[in-house]
Amino acid sequence: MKFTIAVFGAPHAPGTRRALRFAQAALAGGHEIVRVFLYREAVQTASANLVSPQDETDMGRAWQRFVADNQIDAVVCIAAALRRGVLDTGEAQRYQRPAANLAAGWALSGLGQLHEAAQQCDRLVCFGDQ
Amino acid sequence: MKFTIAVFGAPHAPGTRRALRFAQAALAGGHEIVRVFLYREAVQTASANLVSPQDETDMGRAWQRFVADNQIDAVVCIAAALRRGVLDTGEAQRYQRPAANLAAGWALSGLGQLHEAAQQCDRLVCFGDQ
Amino acid sequence: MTTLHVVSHSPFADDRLQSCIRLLRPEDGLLLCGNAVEALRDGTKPRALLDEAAAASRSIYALDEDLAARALAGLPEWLRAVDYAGFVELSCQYQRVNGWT
Amino acid sequence: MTTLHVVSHSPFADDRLQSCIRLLRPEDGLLLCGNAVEALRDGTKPRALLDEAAAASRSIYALDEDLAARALAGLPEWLRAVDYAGFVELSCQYQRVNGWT
Amino acid sequence: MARSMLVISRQAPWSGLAAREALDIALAGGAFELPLALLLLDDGVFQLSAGQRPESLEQKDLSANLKALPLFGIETIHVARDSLVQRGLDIDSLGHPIELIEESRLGDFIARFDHVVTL
Amino acid sequence: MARSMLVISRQAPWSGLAAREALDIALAGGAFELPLALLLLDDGVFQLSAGQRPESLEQKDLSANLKALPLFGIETIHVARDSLVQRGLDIDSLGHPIELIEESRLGDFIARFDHVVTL
Repeated sequence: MKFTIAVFGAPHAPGTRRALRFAQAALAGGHEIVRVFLYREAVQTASANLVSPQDETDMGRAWQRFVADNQIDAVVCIAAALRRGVLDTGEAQRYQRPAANLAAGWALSGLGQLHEAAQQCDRLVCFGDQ
Repeated sequence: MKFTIAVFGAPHAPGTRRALRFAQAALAGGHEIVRVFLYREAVQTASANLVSPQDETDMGRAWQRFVADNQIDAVVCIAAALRRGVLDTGEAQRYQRPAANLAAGWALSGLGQLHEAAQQCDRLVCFGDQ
Repeated sequence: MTTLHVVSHSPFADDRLQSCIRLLRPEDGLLLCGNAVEALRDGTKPRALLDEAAAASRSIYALDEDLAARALAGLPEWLRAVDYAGFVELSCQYQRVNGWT
Repeated sequence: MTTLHVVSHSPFADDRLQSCIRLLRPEDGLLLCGNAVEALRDGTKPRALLDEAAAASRSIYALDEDLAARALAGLPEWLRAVDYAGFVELSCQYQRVNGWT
Repeated sequence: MARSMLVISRQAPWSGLAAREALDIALAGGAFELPLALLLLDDGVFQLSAGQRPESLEQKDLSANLKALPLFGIETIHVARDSLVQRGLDIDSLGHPIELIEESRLGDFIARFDHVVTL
Repeated sequence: MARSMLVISRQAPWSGLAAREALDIALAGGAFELPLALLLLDDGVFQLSAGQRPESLEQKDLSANLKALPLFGIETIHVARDSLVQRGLDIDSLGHPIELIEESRLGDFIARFDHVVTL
């Protein structure tokens, strides 16, 4: 089956970890992931500035590794990201902000990317803050 | 009276705007603000990377202006900020992150600053996400 | 020794208002703001809880901007609306403020 | 046409579980994860709601890691625990997934 | 054939960005002329309340976005009747034309769509 | 004389950072030897549940932090009895020594402190 995974909760929210474990299990089960889409507070998961205490799981890094290792199409909603201060080089320049902080592997794009993925997948599965 | 204002909710949360209006009203009423302390999701309010749509109130900027205009002691919890990717120059260097994004006027410091302010004030007023 | 409790979550979605009302004493105050003012809607369960608390001499306030934004009608006589200056005054008048964040 | 509903908020603090149960049909599924598994605690109101739903032929699942983390005992016979592979299978088996985010 | 999506909006209009960001999903889909519907459930029904004055909270008028839905091909707003009743909202004086859904039909309604997004 | 603070923790231990960040306030105050107390209310009482296995969720053991409280001068954990009962937790098999507070005494208890922080 083809899955789209949408994540809405903050990086340290239980739902964000659950979304990652679900995505890993989907691949392990022989399924395909069309796209991962970060929206609402989840855009922070794509921030390269997150610093986790050494004895805690670094959810930003874990997602980044998953996306890289499996060549996942990984999109961050641009409108949600701007409001929450997650900027790529282009947006940082456009709005004259101190520095880009979007982690490698993620791309800023519009909500249309969520709909496009929904058109291509069999199941859209959304994960929230809890 | 001497107030300490603690803010816990995200920049766009109603509680964050209410905290600002309360702080302004406290000063207008002749009271003193010992310190503003950002904790939990509120640390994002001190991010210099927030970009609000032009027709919306920019809460980060509004707080920053309030802090500057009234020379408010404005502290952001460092542990909460690291986890959520809000870094000053020192922390960005220490953890080798792309760039500092703490807005001018705010200082990263420990939770001890909340307790120190609580010792000096008559009322500690906390504002959350809602 | 009096406490001003500030509640701002929707009483339909969240347990804060109910939890707060149960520990409110006659000498305490309850300030409704944000979505908590929806508890004032006529004919609802949260409103019945508030009516009961008011009848038992609890002091209940609401932030006027939140009432205005929602165009709340049929407000009870026992309710005292306050602006931010009033919110600050209440914070002084009561001896501590407990924000149900 | 069947739906898998996924609820993860605490039933004591939040209205999602109750709202979900009211629209669950016999052919739908309910997966409890996160704090929603606390609804399984014996002798509580949310547990009574779930018992009632199960008696009315609703299929109820729970994510095993959340049960384990909370050391939940006295689990009902009608409950089916699943791991992530099982969660993925359920997502395929039901025709859509509604995450109560 | 295009896959359909139901957006379920469960949050009050003044809870931060939740209601707005739910509506943005619907509007974005409408812009692509996708088959899409909006269901207001639980606190989401407060979005319909008449006479709202968002300017008292320095907020934009979400109501205008709701009114824009037909321009994006979303002709009706679906609303759970029991959510309205429980919250003391008068069905006859709402600010928008709506289609009420009875509690007993909510499950069937959701099952009409290929995808569901609840916010 | 130092001003006292009551930290009220209302969130379950697995809800993200809320319970941990509430406890951090208490521990930070304890480190300064300030008069401080912790009250578990509503879902906060789940922090006391015995036999928790945080490793199944790749989480740190919050329970260890609770056990550390006496080292920071916070001798007792105060707990609302009705919150425990409502959630089906057995008072006799909790993982920590606690002091129960009856519902009718909660308001008076809170009023003993100069400041209150609820998380």
